[in-house]
Amino acid sequence: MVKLSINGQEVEVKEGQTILEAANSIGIEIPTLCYHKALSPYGACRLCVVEINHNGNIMYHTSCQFPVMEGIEVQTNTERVLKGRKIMVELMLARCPESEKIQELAEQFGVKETRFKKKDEDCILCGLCARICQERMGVGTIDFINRGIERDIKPPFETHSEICRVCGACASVCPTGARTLELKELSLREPNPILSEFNEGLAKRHPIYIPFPQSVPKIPVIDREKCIHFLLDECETCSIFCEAEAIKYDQEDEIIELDIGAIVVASGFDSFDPTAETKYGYGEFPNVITGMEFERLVSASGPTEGHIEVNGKEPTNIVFIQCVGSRDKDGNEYCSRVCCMYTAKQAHMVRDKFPDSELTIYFTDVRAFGKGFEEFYNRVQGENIIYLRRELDDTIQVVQNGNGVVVKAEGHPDIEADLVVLATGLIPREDSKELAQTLNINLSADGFFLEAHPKLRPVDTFTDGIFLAGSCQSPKDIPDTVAQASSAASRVCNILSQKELEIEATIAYVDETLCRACGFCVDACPYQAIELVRIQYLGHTTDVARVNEALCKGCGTCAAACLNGAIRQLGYTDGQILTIIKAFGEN
Amino acid sequence: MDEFEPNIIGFLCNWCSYAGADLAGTSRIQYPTNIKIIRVMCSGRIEPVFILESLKKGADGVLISGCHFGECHYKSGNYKANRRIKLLKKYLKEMGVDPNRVRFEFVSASEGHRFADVVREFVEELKKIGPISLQITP
Amino acid sequence: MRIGVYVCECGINISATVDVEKVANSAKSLPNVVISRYYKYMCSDPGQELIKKDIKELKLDRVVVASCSPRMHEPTFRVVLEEENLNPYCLEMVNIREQVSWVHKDKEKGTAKAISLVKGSVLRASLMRPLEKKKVSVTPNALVIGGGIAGIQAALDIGNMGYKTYLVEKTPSIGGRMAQLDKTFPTLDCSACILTPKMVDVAKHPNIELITYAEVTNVKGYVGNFKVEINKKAKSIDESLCTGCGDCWENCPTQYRAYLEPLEFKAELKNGEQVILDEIINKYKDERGAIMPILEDINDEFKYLPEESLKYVAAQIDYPLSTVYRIATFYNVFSLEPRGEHLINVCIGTTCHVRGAPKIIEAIKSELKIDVGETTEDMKFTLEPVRCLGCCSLAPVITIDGEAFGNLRPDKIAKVISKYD
Amino acid sequence: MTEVIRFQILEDIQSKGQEILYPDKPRIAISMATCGLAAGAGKIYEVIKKEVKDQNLDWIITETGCIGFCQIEPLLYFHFPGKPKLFYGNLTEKKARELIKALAAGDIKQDWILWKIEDEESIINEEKYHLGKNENLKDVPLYKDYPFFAKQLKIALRNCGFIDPNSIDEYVARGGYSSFYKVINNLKSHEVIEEVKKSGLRGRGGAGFPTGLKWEMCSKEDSPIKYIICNADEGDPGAYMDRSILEGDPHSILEGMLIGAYAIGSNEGIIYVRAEYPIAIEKLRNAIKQAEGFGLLGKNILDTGFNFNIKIVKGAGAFVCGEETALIASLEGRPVDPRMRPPFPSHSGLWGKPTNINNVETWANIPPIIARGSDWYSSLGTEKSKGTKVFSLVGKIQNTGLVEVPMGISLREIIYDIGGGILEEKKFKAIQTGGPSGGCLPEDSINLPVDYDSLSEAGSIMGSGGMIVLDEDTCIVDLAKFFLGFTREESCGTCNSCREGLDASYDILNRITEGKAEISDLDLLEELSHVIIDFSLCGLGKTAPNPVLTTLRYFKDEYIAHIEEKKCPAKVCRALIHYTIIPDKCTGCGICFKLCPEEAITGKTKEPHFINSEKCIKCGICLDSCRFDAISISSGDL
Repeated sequence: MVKLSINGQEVEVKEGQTILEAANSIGIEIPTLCYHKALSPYGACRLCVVEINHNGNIMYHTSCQFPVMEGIEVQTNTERVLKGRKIMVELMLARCPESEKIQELAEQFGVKETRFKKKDEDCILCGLCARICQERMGVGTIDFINRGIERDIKPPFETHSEICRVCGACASVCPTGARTLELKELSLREPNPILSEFNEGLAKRHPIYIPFPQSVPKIPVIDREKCIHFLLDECETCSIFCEAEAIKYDQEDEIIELDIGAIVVASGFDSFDPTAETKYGYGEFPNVITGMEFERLVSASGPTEGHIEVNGKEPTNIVFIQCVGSRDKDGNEYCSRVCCMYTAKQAHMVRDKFPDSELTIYFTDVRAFGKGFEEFYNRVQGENIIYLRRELDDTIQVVQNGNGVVVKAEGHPDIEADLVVLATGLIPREDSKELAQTLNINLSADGFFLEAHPKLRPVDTFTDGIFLAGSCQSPKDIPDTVAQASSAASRVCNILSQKELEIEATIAYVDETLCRACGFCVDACPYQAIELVRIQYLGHTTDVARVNEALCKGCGTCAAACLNGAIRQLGYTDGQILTIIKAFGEN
Repeated sequence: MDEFEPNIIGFLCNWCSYAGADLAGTSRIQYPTNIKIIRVMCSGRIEPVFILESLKKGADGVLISGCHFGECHYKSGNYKANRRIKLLKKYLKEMGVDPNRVRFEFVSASEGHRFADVVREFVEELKKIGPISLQITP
Repeated sequence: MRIGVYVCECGINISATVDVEKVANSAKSLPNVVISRYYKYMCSDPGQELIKKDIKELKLDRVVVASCSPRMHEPTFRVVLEEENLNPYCLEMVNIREQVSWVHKDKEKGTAKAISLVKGSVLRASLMRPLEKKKVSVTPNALVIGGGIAGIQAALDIGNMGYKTYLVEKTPSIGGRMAQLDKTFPTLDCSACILTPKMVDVAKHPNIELITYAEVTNVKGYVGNFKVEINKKAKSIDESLCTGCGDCWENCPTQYRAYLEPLEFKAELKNGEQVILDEIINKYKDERGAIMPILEDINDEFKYLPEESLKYVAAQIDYPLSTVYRIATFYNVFSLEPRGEHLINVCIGTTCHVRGAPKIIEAIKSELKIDVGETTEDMKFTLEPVRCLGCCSLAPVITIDGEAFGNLRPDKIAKVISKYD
Repeated sequence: MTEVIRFQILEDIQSKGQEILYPDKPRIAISMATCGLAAGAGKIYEVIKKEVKDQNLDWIITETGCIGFCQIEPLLYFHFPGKPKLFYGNLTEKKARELIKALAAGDIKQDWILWKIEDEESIINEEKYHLGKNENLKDVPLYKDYPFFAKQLKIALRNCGFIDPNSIDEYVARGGYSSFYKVINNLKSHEVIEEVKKSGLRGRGGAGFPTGLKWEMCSKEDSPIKYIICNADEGDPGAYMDRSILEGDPHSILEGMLIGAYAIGSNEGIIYVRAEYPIAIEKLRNAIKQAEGFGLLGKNILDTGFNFNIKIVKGAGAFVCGEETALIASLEGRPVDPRMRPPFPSHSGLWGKPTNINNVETWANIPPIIARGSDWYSSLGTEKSKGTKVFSLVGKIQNTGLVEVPMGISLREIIYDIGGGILEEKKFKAIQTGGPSGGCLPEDSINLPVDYDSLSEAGSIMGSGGMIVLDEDTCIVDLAKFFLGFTREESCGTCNSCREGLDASYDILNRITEGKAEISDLDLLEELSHVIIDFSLCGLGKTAPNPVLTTLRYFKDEYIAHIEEKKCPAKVCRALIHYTIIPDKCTGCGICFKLCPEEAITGKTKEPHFINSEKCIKCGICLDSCRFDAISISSGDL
């Protein structure tokens, strides 16, 4: 360990650490720009220069590089150091006068404007991009070129690089944002951003992420299909930054076995993807978005912090189209129940934001059936929002019109719009079929989970102990979802509150005298409820099949497989069925 | 002699086809009365003996109906039934019985319409095949 | 064996298309049948009382009820038997509503079918044995699949009832679709404001164990005794250590999907060049820091560093091309542009500067019509400055192809250059 | 090739060497260093060779290094056995042919002789070798009395101009490798280091760090591999003493490095030579081959089990590579970024191993120190700056050349006694020492003793020894701008303070030279310069502002003239001067008209011409080429 004093405070740190690390460890801030915790220090910006008194002789060195030495006295903000830092920032401002980030930095250091000759560079030559590309990404696409005033950072031969992986690391560390615009210059390959699922693809996210700021638990995950460490065994920046050393790349999937009494399925829904319906032009024109995308756009925590813009301009006339992907005879025939009301809400939100915009809603039948819905619908109609009725099978077409679009609805005049919001319906989740098989529950025709009985057992399934809640059973709004959730909960507690449960009596039964342990039934049983056991019978040992009554579900397959009727399904014995056959045979 | 009315015995699995038949009922979908339904817990419970016995006892046709593959309440009962009935049909041919008299269908709990159509079709087909006349040597 | 047969009219649902009386009478003649009645609503209380009375008085040990689907009222009539402590499995139901009356208009055929169905059931009833319902223990734990508002609400309710609840969520965080919403209709509450408190409740609830980024992969067993297998995908984060401070996702450098296929640059060398380059490279192959001598030899050989040769060298000595290019552009001696036949070096050291080098440069520039660092159109001359050639006594000095010309004056330039034209 | 020198037979090699040095036949030696060749020594050599062959004279013709007095090159000496050596300078092909003819005929062309040597001594072993006397050459000055050489004491340049650099025998003849013998024979490595420490020798590269201390630090590191490096990058423009030693006496470097390697415990040496010195590289390669041939380099040197070999690495034209860590980066094939110190190279240098880097002149001083002992060496120079320093006296000086003088000598003696005063009797203005890291000292500091400490007190630095004399025609602001222009292009570009700071300083100076600056710019310049010094990492950045600071300190009035009066006293800054033709002096010869690159001059032949001041870019070509002084420059009075 090495002992030194910083600004008069004693501090002891491990050897090999730098003064900056030592200072940070006791809460002393030293300004930096080209320093990055996961990269080797480079000492380009000189902001972190401090005064070092090494037994008598005063030196000025970059604290990000200078190793701690026994007994040195460091001063991080003497008058001479502060004056120097201001000049450093003034020089940077002269080099990149237009860069916002550098202007902010200047304000921070009290530099109003620069007395030196202004250049029009946008790169401050801190080298972060070159270093992260080499040290963390293991590629080395770009590096410094030339020297002195000609110094710059470019790919070799200042043309597109053939080895750039377009991972955007350089853009992420660039303090002046210069590198962000140049991704296209670095490589001819199209950059394809990692789209945040939470923000419906309207914003980018990192491979290590939490879906949204208020996530619970607030613990990130690493998306191993996109993380450079897992793909190329490089980077590891996150583990370097993690003070708590919580990042464990070698963590493996964990199989958890749970003993469960009852299950509630609340797996929710997906929103309809209108791309296939080419008439709406979704995916073709940027002005056409889905309801969920609109929700993210207008949300304060959304990618645009609630600011709605299309092609860089605030929309003035917006058209909403109801029943997209719902009530469609040759598609999803059901009504998604929520679109009418959320469209009304969204229209009301737009009226708030843009009081004088033109809002039109193409509807078929507004279903404002819930409590307070009708009142809200009337209120919305009163806010100069035009409701135009169209039949479901009337044609509707969205065509290009400059950088806006025109909505051509049969029986209505064309409406020019710069934003079209499709009230996309709710559809069963992609993985619902797989979950149904795992849980052994049935799907209804529309693909949602099938309830035991629509009226009398709406939250039960045909499998005892498994209950449904929310839109996974069928589209519904939040009040109904919560109601269903509570009812499913009570159905669960209904089971859990009992000490014991009765199970069907019609299970399999083995007549051990007849059984010759051929094992046909053992293979036939889908629940591995039958096994061959050795028993003592009349003085000699023999093998017979034995049924584990707890596991047997009473399907009777074993009875059908048994050649000599040694194993029978109680309640559905061969004899009983044959008697019915005889009765039904005579006409 | 009025037209030949085939007598059909139907074995329906409780979770899917029987529920499908019930749905046909609640939806008031009409279909011929020739079929008499025996409820079993799973199509896997049906032994070839039951089918042969039905034909012996005077059924002109036997309908077995279970869940669609992958939807069986007991996972794989319908696969077992499918294999047994395919083998049986081959055997029936040897015995001089028209294999079309035995029919294996998949009807799920929500396919009321389909159940009715299956029955109607089967009746028509059996009318064409004609009544079964098994000379049982004593 | 004493069997009771009961035929239900179900209001008119059955009796409209089935002659219940005829069916009831037909049953009378069946073996072991001691009583056979029909009634308007068998499932109603009076209907059930009817059966109870008969069981008690006639000591029935089997009951056959011809009414609606067993999926509907089998449990109801089983209770009736139980109340008369007759084993519930001695009940046999005949479905003459959904599978007869509602689907066959022809009353005569419908009745015949009903009779045959009842006959089958009665014959079967005699072979039925009383069965005991098995008792099974109940694990007092609940599993909720899906962490949206539905899952949250269900988990909270169950948790509040004191039962251990596992909430399994596929994405890294609970909140589901509702978290994506901005405002909710019709009250325009801010969605996050009403949802987040509930999410926090779930996280803090003593009875609820939250398992996120996980999927249910296998469910065995049956009600009360499910064996559930959950695949908790590796988050690559130790949840017990993570404080959620955000340093990792704020500093993660990538937001794009990197291209993964192996990418390299190819050098297209003109014929003959490769031989020369190989020879140079092999001279310094095993020396450390070989890049400098290699570049110097190439620069001497070709008079400049051709782009493709740099690529070739970088590949051969396994140096990043960007580093090779950085070194190549750092030093004055190396030029990336082809140089003219004759290299004119003008010394711009201090001595030459104070003794007139700028004027000499001016004169050469106007003579050859090129600027410093450029090459003449006809590739004859390249003009490059150089730092102090070390013959200051003859300042200002220039060298052409290494040969020095000292004590120059602007007017002598034309003559000197003409020697090389 | 003579056979391998065995350990014990040094003496007879020495005497054999002297036979070659002082043969019994006439011998001519032409100084063929870069400066000589540039002046035409190559052609002179061919002419003489042909002449001697034609007259089939049995003379020996060899080449030699530069004796230091570049002004009078091409130079040669003629030595007739038993007679003094005679030195003839400023030769042309015609004069050379005539001289040979005369010498062949016995006429020694007395009036052409510059100086003579009667007794030749070697600094190494103090013996004198009597060449011979010639009575009727009384008024020809002796070498040691000749003004240029009188005050000099040649230690590093001891053999330059006296031996043939291609011959190891001549080097041995003048006491070469005897110090190495002494070391390897009876001195322990720490004793050698003690000697160097006691001698007070300080680094001649510019920083002046005590060499003994540096060796000691490196020797204390216990690592099986250590490196010895000779820094021959000599980036300072106007300094070329290292070139002269490498070309004139390469073996002195090899011997110095051998001694250093033995003392520090290294067996790998590297000489990093500047790309612009091809002849030096050729001479060094040849010397190494010869030394290996003699068993003085390579494996098991002189059967003592000590192995040491030296490799030559060519620089590629980057001033910053003179800085130690940058040099190491260049050697390791890494991109050149100077590195933070500590760790110092002596602890972890090339390939992370302990490395000792010294300048060429430092290595050249080692053999004499060992031979004559540290007491002798510490008796020379001043209290803190021991021994001698080689200066390259250039610029507006009468006698341009290399001057090796004991530390402590005054600037005045160097400029006027040795240098012969200012060129063309112009008025002395300033002297610039230490190259781009140094400073300009005005007239009134001319009596300053020349040593490390007094120069740095005056604001300049010793540097590698470049000493550029400036007369009234040099504009101090333009010179500062030149130096900033140099360092801003030579900076490696990493540090924001150096790259941007020097560029900003250059811009301010440029604005001053264009008369577009304000007084406040001077304070800004000073403030910026101090920050650059504090905030830069390596030597380049930390010393680059010195030219600005010293010129501001001593020549503030010249700055003010540029700013307030928009006047360039030295009439150099183009924006502030304008050219006019004096009608009555102009003969209309038209030479300026022909040469003007911008066709700014008009006029019919034989009639006075006129300069159009809009078009004139003030390149000054007309002024230089006008033989009738008809063109005048004026500044500030427009």
